[in-house]
Amino acid sequence: MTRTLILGGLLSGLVLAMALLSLIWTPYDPAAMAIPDKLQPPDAAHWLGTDHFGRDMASMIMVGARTSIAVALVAVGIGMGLGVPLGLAAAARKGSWLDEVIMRGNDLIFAFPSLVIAILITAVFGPGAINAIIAIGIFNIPVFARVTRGGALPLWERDFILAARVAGKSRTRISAEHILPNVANLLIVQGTIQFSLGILAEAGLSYVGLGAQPPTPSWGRMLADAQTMVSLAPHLALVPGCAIILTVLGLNLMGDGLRDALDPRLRQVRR
Amino acid sequence: MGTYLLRRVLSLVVSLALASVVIFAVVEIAPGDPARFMLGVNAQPDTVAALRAELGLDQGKVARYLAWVGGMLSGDFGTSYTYRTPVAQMVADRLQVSLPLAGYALVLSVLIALPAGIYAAARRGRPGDVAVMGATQLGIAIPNFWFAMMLVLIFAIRLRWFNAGGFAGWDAGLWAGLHALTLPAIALALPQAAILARVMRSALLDVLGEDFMRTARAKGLTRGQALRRHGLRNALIPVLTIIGLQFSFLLAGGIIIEQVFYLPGLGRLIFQAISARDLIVVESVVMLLVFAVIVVNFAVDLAYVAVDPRLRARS
Amino acid sequence: MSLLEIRNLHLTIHGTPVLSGIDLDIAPGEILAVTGESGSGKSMTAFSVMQLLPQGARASGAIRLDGQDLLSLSETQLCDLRGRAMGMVFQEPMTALNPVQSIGQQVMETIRIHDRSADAQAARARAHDVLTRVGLPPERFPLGRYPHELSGGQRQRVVIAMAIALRPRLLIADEPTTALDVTTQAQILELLKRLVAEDGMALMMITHDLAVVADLADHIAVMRNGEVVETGPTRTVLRDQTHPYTRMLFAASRHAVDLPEAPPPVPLLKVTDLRRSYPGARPHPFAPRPRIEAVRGVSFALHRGERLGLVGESGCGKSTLTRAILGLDPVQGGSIHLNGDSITQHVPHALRRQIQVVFQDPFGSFNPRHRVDRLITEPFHLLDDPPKGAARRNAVADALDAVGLKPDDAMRYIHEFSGGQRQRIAIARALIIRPQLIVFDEAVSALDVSVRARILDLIADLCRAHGLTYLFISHDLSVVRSVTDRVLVMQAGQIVEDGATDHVFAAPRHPYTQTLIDAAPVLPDLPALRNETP
Amino acid sequence: MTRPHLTLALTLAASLGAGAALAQSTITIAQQLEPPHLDPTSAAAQAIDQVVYANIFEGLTRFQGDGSITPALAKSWTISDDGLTYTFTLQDGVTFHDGSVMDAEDVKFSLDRARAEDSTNAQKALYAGITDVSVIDPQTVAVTLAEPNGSLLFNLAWGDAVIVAPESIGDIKTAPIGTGPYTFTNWVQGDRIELSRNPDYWGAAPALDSATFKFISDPTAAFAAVMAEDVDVFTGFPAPENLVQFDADPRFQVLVGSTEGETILSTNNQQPPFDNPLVRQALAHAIDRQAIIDGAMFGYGTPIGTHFAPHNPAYVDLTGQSAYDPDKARALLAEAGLAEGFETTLHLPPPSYARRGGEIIAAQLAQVGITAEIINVEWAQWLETVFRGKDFGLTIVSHTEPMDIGIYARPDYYFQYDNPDFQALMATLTATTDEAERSALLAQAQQMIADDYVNGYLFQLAQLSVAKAGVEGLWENAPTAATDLSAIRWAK
Repeated sequence: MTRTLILGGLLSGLVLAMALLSLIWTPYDPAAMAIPDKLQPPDAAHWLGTDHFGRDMASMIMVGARTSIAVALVAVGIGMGLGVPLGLAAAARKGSWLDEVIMRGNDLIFAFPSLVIAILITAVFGPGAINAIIAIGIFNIPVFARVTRGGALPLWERDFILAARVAGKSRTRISAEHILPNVANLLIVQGTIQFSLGILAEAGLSYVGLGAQPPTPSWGRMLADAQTMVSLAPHLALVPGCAIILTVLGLNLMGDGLRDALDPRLRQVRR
Repeated sequence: MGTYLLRRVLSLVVSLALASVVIFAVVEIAPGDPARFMLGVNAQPDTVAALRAELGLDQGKVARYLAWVGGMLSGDFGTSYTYRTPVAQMVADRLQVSLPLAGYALVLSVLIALPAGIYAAARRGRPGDVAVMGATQLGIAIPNFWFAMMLVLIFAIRLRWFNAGGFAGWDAGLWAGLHALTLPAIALALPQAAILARVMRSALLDVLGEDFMRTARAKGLTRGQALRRHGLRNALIPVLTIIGLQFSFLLAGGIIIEQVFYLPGLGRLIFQAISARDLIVVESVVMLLVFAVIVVNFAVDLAYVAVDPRLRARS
Repeated sequence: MSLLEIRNLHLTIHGTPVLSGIDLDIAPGEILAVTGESGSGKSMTAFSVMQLLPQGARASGAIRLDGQDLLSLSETQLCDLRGRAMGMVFQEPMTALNPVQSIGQQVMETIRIHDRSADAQAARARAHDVLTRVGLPPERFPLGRYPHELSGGQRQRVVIAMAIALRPRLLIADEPTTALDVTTQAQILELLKRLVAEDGMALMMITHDLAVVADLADHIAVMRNGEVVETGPTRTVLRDQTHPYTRMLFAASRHAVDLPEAPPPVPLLKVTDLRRSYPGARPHPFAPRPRIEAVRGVSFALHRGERLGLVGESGCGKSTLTRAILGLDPVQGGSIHLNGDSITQHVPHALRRQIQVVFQDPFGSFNPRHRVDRLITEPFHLLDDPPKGAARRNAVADALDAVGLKPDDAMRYIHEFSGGQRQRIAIARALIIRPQLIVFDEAVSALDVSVRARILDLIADLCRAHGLTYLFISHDLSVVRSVTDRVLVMQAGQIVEDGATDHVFAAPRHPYTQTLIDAAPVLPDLPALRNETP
Repeated sequence: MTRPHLTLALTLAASLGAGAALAQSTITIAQQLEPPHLDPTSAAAQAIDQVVYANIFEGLTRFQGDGSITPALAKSWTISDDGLTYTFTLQDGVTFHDGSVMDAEDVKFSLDRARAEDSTNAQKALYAGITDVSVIDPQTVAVTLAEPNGSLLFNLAWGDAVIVAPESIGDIKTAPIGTGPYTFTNWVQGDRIELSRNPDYWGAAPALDSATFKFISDPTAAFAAVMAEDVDVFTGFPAPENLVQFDADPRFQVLVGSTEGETILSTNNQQPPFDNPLVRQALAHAIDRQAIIDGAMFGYGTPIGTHFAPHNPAYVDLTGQSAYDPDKARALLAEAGLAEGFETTLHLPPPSYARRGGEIIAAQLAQVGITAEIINVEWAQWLETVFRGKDFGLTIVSHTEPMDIGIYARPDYYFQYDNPDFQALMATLTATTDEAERSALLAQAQQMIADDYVNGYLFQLAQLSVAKAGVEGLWENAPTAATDLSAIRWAK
């Protein structure tokens, strides 16, 4: 199963490398328009062709990778940053009002139709990458809170936690010192999954015009721009579509591979 | 069970009350005025004021919130600002598309996913499993709107097997209705089926590791019999959870798909209403969706009880 | 003529040898006990017979049931034999039953799978009979009951019913009583013995408990590292113990430690009328939650330098009591005093450091991500001025040395240690801040007999060196008997008997104590056996 | 769906030698937006007029496809010498769809309603000059003005001045009752509206028995629907890039006409640095109109150099005055003291002319050192922030009202152009009825706003429609928002 991890890692690494490379070099300026050269199919000059404004698709894909990664990464960061402490707190005080409030709050967020809320958020604050991040990030919070709580609860029953309590440590300190490191594997795996979902969500929001705004290239908006031109210039939809699919595929494979590699049950077999 | 029910109903009520406040607040602070939107650029301030008065927008926010919630409690969801028809009726019309679409997609998803998941679990680690899991990875990675675009391109424009979109209504007959919803349902079902197949597989694999599966084999059941008789029902709990989540997702999540196939569904109603600042429609429909999600979750919990006798003993 | 013949059985799993050259025979109506410590391959031998082996297993040799070589049969033929010609009972009754099917359905399934002619009615009638035979008459335990509505012992009876429903010629029982309390164990063993006698079945009994073996089996096979080291009629094996390993096993099982004399009584811990209850499920939505009383007015005192035992079956409240003493759960009534200071509700650090604990599970007691030095110095948290630098290293080295480990071990991770070593580390952790009281919570229950004997010796050594005071909680009477001066017997949340260990075991006053002691299987007196002439 | 049946019917009809026209008496017309409701007199939504104008509702006068104003419910009229009183004679035998007779009382009701205190008419200003509407007899009605207005007949042709009956006004939004050649039959919200022929129509009977309006907002879906022949006509096709394909396909015809929409880069004349005419002039020279038309509209659209429709006889071509010249733009900026450029905002409403055009303009402005931050907004937000709040630097919008140069005379209008000379010019124009004089005044007005570089004048928005090859009689241009069904027929 390490094959999955390698394949996923390679795909994700490729996308990351592309994004990083775009910081210092792209084949063309991704914002430079050349309207007479629009809708060129891929050729030697433009490896992935040009879009409806004659911009170089390859350059846009590279910079678009940066947008996708940045949005998804920060959204996962928000989800983890808020969700993990909430999950730890809920598990530390299982059954208390705090646990109840946190878990019911989670259910409530889950109950909201996420896309509708994202649209509302952008209607209130205007479209843009930051607001897309917030919209995606909010829905990541309950995911991480649940995973953390779910992973932490059985740990609280383990003897080593009891031993730490007998050693006089506070619940907060035990959460930080013993629980968090032991749910880290779960969080890494979930983080990878949420990261890939974040990329899909960013693409979806940009597709309906609510993500990163022009002139910042974004895969979702490239698809939205391409949609009426698919039959004229199929590469316009195929190129960003494949970029999204390969990135998400890579991240998911990596998540699966990590899960297998880090699965606590498998660890126990090795002990 | 009774305790459980009461607690669930209580938390349901609290959730809905909180949701109504959140929804109202978010919708109300969105910039834009429905009256001005209706009247366009040449309207004069007194005309806008007259329309605002006619729509009841000149009242205070608290009064409007209370009127809205009070109305909903008595079954009145208000009247659309732009369409000037009762929201309840509009929603009922749209549900005729969205509900069957969600149901259709869910059925497709389950029909594809469960056999695929079972097949993969039964052949764990063998080429069949690898192929199915590879396909599900791909299914999850494909953005559904992109997939929808491709479906239209191939099946509606090139092959002309299906209409490119639109929905004539159920008056045109059940078959015509299903035919019109087939492509959208496939586009919606694909990623869901992929997720469900993975859940089915891993749930089954978990169950296969349980002691009672060994007991079943010791009785003389073949691997397949043990899987069917003892594995499936135990694996059903995580699968049910996901199915419940998916139904609520499908109900609201079809927005983009409804757009691509220009279906007169709930998602498109919300989209239109948001851009027209038809606040009451947005509020009521979002509320309804939240309600639907909570009710579906509740139904899923009841389904657990049907599946798992351990939960029945809570009385 | 043997019913089951195992000849030169070799088994590898993913290429790793597990069994090598096993030869065993069981005749109809005979009980063969296969015994040995963990990893000896005794369970794999059982699964080889059932041909229910994990993926990647390859068996060679011959396993003949009634002359038919099971290794040469197809999967379909094996399915036909399993459940009909050979049945199996497993160790863990709590998980061996399908939780979403009623017990009737599960017993009927065995019948209907092999007898296509049996309709639901007939199968039901036969399930009725079988369940009655195993002591679950449907009048009291309807067929529609679900597993979670039964106790562990009752569930094990259902598993047995499923295994014997078609009166198989061979029954394999894999540690069938290990997860059960002694009194339940005695009943299940009694049941198995009766069924063997009634049906003339052959029983292959896998167990680690030599006392059970001695009591039950006609023949014994002692296994170690995938080989049978000694086999023969029970009495002969018990008497002769030709193989050194057998001798070691028996010695370890009856190991008695040499405790130093206890000092004159000075009260250390005083528990007075302690009550501990927690909320249960509401009977109906508007009813208040009933309180479940786990500890109902327990009082006792523990003296400085005393070794106190606490015995009782599962659910008697001994774990709850332990947690209350450790200050892990709030108490609802009564008081706990240490050296005259109350630790009932709040435990100040200064007092907390006087009580440390050693838990049962050698695998779950340590954070797998920390090194040993960090693990055992965790209680330093309780010191106002914890040692640092060289002082800390010395403290770690001393603690490890005291429990028989090397100072170098401080830098290793916990997964590099065996179960016995981990319990030593747990003791080091408890000792490192020199507490006045150590609680051993089933501290040796998960260990093999030979390892257990060494840990018990360690405890005795520590008593000599440091004058330990401890509370030793266990369900295993023989262990408690050997390492305590005084014993408390707990039943249903109350202490029913309290007295000097020797007295209590020799002349129990309370009927419950009496039942416990009677139910516990004991090894026969070896010298007496030796005096018999063969 | 219906298509297979229709095809079957066609084949049958053809094989029997009967006229195919028999089957082709109905049509499905798609448009991008769905009407919010069906009352053209209380909303600005063009989608309403696209369905009801001249089909369900009629006014005293009406627009024809070529932009001319002709009599409608008013058979004829006389204008008093002072230009203050218009006396209309109504058509005979006009009934509403509910069977009631349309008479002068209904005209009075409709016009009074439009200009009333609590009116919610979106174009109330157009009718504010009317001081009195009086019924002379059932067939005659007199309209009195406060001051002469050369545009009254034009204004009365708007959909906002159609004649409605007091009896049916309550349900007008969902069940409109008018006098037109088609009656409203059904509305499946979110999907379609169906009309059928009014057998009692007072004028010439239209060719089609019934018509269905379908609403397809997504451009991709629009393309797919036409390609798959789900619809017969798509008026105002939203994706100009697809027209090449339709043009090349013998199944379809593409109609390229003109709308009344002057698409402009609206500039906030009161916000620095745009209060400096030099900066506005620099802006004008920084923009390459042809690139925008090619890039955003795929070549459809006529460049304009002022705020006036090129198809209007009074139009003056002033595009040369603001030719693309980035060097000049940079020089002008330097002259204005902004050699280093500056930053501003560019608010873009949803239509693709704005969103795509905006991207191109932002790139062009970047070439001369102006950084325009693109802010995509919905219409509701645009109306709130840009139009009402005047909180913007630049925006792109198509002003689709016919003959709307008058907005430059309103200093509080969102781009806030305040020029007393221009305001005086417009006042003169309103009071002038002579066509030649009006043309001269309009030319002067066009020149004035071009000289002041009030806004960046981009192009006249093209009216793009796609229809099946056999459809005849569609309006090529869009002098007002309308789909005049009475002219449409299938080729024999």
